[in-house]
Amino acid sequence: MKVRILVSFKDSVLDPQGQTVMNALHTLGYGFVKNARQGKVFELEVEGLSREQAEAAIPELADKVLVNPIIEKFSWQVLET
Amino acid sequence: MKVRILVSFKDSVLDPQGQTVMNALHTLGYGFVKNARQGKVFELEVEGLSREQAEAAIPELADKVLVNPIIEKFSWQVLET
Amino acid sequence: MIDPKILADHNLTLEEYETIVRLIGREPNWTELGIFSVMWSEHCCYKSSKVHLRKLPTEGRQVIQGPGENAGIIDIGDGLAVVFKIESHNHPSFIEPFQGAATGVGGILRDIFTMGARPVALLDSLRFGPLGAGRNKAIMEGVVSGISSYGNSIGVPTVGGEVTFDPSYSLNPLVNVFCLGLARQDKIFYARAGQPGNQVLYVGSKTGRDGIHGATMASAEFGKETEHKRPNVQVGDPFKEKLLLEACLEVMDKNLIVGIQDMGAAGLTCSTTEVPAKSGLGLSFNLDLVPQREAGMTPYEIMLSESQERMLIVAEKGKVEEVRQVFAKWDLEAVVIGEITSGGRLVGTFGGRTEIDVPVEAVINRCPVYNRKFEPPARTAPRLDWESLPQPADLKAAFLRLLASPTIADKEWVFRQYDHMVQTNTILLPGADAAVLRIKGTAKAVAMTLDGNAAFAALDPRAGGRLAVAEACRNLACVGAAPIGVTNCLNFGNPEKPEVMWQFKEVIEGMAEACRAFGIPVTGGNVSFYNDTEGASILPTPVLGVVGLLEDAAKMVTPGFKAEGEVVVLLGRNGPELGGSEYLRAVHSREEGPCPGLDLSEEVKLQELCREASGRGLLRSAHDVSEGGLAVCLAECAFLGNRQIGCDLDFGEEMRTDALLFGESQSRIVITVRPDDLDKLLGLARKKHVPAVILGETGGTDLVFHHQDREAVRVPVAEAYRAWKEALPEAFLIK
Amino acid sequence: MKFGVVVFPGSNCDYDAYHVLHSVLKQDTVFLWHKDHNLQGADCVILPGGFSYGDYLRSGAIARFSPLMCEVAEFAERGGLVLGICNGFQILMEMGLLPGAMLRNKRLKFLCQFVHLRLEKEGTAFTRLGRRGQVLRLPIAHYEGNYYAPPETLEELEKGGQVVFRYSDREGRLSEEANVNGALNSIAGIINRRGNVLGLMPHPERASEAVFGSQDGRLIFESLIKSWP
Ligand SMILES: Nc1ncnc2c1ncn2[C@@H]1O[C@H](COP(=O)(O)OP(=O)(O)O)[C@@H](O)[C@H]1O
Ligand SMILES: [Mg+2]
Repeated sequence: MKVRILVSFKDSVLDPQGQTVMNALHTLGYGFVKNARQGKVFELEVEGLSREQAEAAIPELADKVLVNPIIEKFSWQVLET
Repeated sequence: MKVRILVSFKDSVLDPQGQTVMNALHTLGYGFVKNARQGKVFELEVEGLSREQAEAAIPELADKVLVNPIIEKFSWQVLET
Repeated sequence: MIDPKILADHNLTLEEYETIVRLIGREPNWTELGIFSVMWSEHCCYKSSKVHLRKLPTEGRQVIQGPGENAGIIDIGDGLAVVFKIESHNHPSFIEPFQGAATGVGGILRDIFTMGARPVALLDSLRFGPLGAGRNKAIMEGVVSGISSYGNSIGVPTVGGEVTFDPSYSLNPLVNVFCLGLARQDKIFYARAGQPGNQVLYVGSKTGRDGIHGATMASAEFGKETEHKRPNVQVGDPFKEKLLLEACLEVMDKNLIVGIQDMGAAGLTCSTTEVPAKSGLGLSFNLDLVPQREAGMTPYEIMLSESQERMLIVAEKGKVEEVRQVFAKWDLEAVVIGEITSGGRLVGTFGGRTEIDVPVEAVINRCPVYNRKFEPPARTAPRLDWESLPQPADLKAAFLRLLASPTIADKEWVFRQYDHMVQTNTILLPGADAAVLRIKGTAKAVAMTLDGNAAFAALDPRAGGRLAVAEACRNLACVGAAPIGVTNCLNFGNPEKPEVMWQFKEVIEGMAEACRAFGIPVTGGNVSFYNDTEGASILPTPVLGVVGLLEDAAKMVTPGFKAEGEVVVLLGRNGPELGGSEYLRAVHSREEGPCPGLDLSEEVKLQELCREASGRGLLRSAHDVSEGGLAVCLAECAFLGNRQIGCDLDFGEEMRTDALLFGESQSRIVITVRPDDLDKLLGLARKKHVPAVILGETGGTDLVFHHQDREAVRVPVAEAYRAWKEALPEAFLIK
Repeated sequence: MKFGVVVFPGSNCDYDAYHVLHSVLKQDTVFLWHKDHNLQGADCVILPGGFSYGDYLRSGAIARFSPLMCEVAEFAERGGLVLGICNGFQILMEMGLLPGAMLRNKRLKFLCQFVHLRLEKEGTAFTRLGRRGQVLRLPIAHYEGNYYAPPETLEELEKGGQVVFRYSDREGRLSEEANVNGALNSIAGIINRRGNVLGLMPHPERASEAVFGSQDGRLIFESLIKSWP
């Protein structure tokens, strides 16, 4: 099964990268972009887990390894089974 | 309208970040992860664009600013309108 | 199977192909054709440059290893040696600035540690198009962050380099990276096979489809379509390389291996042929055993892949297990893929079939060598006609403009992004004439600089070659170091153009003459041809990397003024030479010659004097006069001390004031001495027959230049500093 | 006193710390391999700078799972002295031994330069030889040194006097400009409540010998040595 985990800064944490991206877009004439935020995406190939097991395992490993809860939040979804 | 753009290395390109993440997951006992790739995600607030205009503008700006087509690929979707 | 199209794709001529057929006694198969095409590419076999490179002096008492190995090696005493080399990564850095530059750093690092040396310093010489264009800015940002990310992560300080700008680099940036390593003389390793039966191990990253034909790409001219063709560029993994570095140095330190070769350009092909060829032996291996990142790779792809962070190691059977253990400690695999054989053939099997069977000698030593046609360009560079050049009414404004020109302006924006202190050896940080590293456990220090003035080389290639060597050595003399070895990177256009070939030949002959004058051996280098885009060539750009030694690190001299009330002395002679100067370009937008003259014997005397004076502790500061002339040199002296210190100086020469202040006459060094030491210094200068002119004193908060008792320029140091300091950051400010 | 310098595969300031402690300050010093489970009787553990695991994910994110880190955690629990420098500081936060996290520098560039630091807390095992308000000159070299902590945590830190160093100018004044990486409250170094675990972004080991123009880094190492009975 393939899962996707999206990690982004909490809204309370300001995101200078997103700012820079937006500035870059503006200087290139894409003024219609009013806000930009940048995050990370992980795509994992997972084998031998039932849907239920995944429901437990994925948030666990995300929390433990992929995300720093002090500054980041995450969401995840199953892409293919 | 809010759009999400996912950027990742092409499959044929080495992804050191994904590799190190996978190794870490393995040593932590998450052996069921068979492969891991890490990419970037951009979330843009877009104003005053029709759906059609977005269909044209978003891939263009992604190509121009967010992605290096030589080593990266991207996909995008509209989150809310 | 062979048609012109296939040969063209492989950058092989029909003649070359027929030679291949003759050498192997049959038509090569697809994989074998690939092998020959990369190994016979300009990048790998120097077919157009060899005949001229031979003219460079390579002999020297301290030379342990000259050209021909991964890097040159020079004896620095105490059982130690410095191992250094420079490499270009121009084309990849244009296509993908960040990764292109990063993998350039990775490549040169491997060249150094394959020889048993621990890399201790990186320098980078960068050339970009004018920063007015967003495209050039993006390239520069990408290149600088690529270098910083790789070097910082692996923990090798980037301690110096140069950055200059010219329109000819707009679609063809130059990224030349230099690395120096420190080795114990009894722990130096080469690409050797030992004897038949020795095991061949593959270590490091898995092989993927990266950068296939990178080597041939680096040997082909860019056309419009390159932008679309976009050859595959590799992604660097500095962490992997750090593991590889530590593991390799450990197996070497434990004497577990016979030979080792990195897989750079031409990857597995280069290493599996060079290693046996250097020992007159053969190598047979199984391609299926090569660790692969992707499924379904063909033998052709496996052999030509340029995946980074890989090495080939030869070890005796009995040692293989221990080698494996060391690599395992560093979380790396070491896989036996074959063994050394007698008979001099490279034999590779794939899926049980023999896929490769060629004589290594043919691949390595039979590459055709060309003495390409050369002739001077039809039109020679225009000569400056003084009448048509107005003296600026406001010399101060011209001065400030010059200080803010990107080529002269402060480069901290660049080197602040590099960790230049890690390993705690850097006793002279970026910003001075040369970088200086102490050598722990000795009193010595090693000094390094990269220099090359393409504007001069464009006006007069031969002079440009001589001037580059002279300036580099002068930069070393300023810090008190004696030059001990030279490496060089020659960046030129398409060698099939006779005028480019002429520039190349002239530059080399100029360099050779200068190296002889200084008595320094060239221990290696790199040639980058085909720096053409849409038919236009870059300026001929020789970049000299010169390494020097200070027997006593405590005697090091730095460029900044040290205190008020010290005497400012000019060693050397001012001449009215504005040709090829930054002043002409930045203030008058004119590119005219002739470039400054150079008397090598005077230059040598000047540098000896500077070293002797610093050796005797007479010098408080020393800085050479280069781009921007005297005025800029003196401003930098005022900026670079622990605090800013002005000076009030008087110049007597009969000449135009702008020529005096901004001319780039060679063989000049500005020094300061304590009043009590002045007579000793002047005496020494007389003894050495070097002109020494007292210009005035340090002190105050202004830079004041009088010319023939008229005040020509007065500017607060702080104001000049701002112009110089803020130019680059300004250019990159996102508004 | 015995110092142990932890070596992760991607550490690159491990030798620098070792050099200062062993060769300059003549202390009994050993390297501690991250895969071992043994602190070799070290009285003070140093987590050196570098890129412990490449740090592609987050600085220090993976290092905290190294076998030796269990021992280091227990050691800290028992009140053992732990000094985290740069990447070591990031690891200590990932381990939860110190609060907060590091964001990218405000201008999104790696910064290698000398900075001035105002000593905020004297009398700790790491600052015994210093005075409050004293200004030190040390180099920084990092991309992620922009200290962040949620408001309540930050308040605790300040109330509890756990901020040990702040970026300042040479007179010890705080300013936007002096705060080169954008850290909250100009924080450059913090200590845990118990006072035995210090994390700081600047590199004292790069300023502990005369040849480097500043020896202010010695203050920290020599304080440690002094504080040992
Ligand atoms: N790309 C770079 N990387 C690191 N340091 C650099 C770079 N470019 C310039 N510098 C540093 O800036 C200083 C000025 O460079 P340059 O004007 O070329 O010196 P010089 O003219 O004496 O050779 C030197 O100390 C050099 O090391
Ligand atoms: Mg100079």
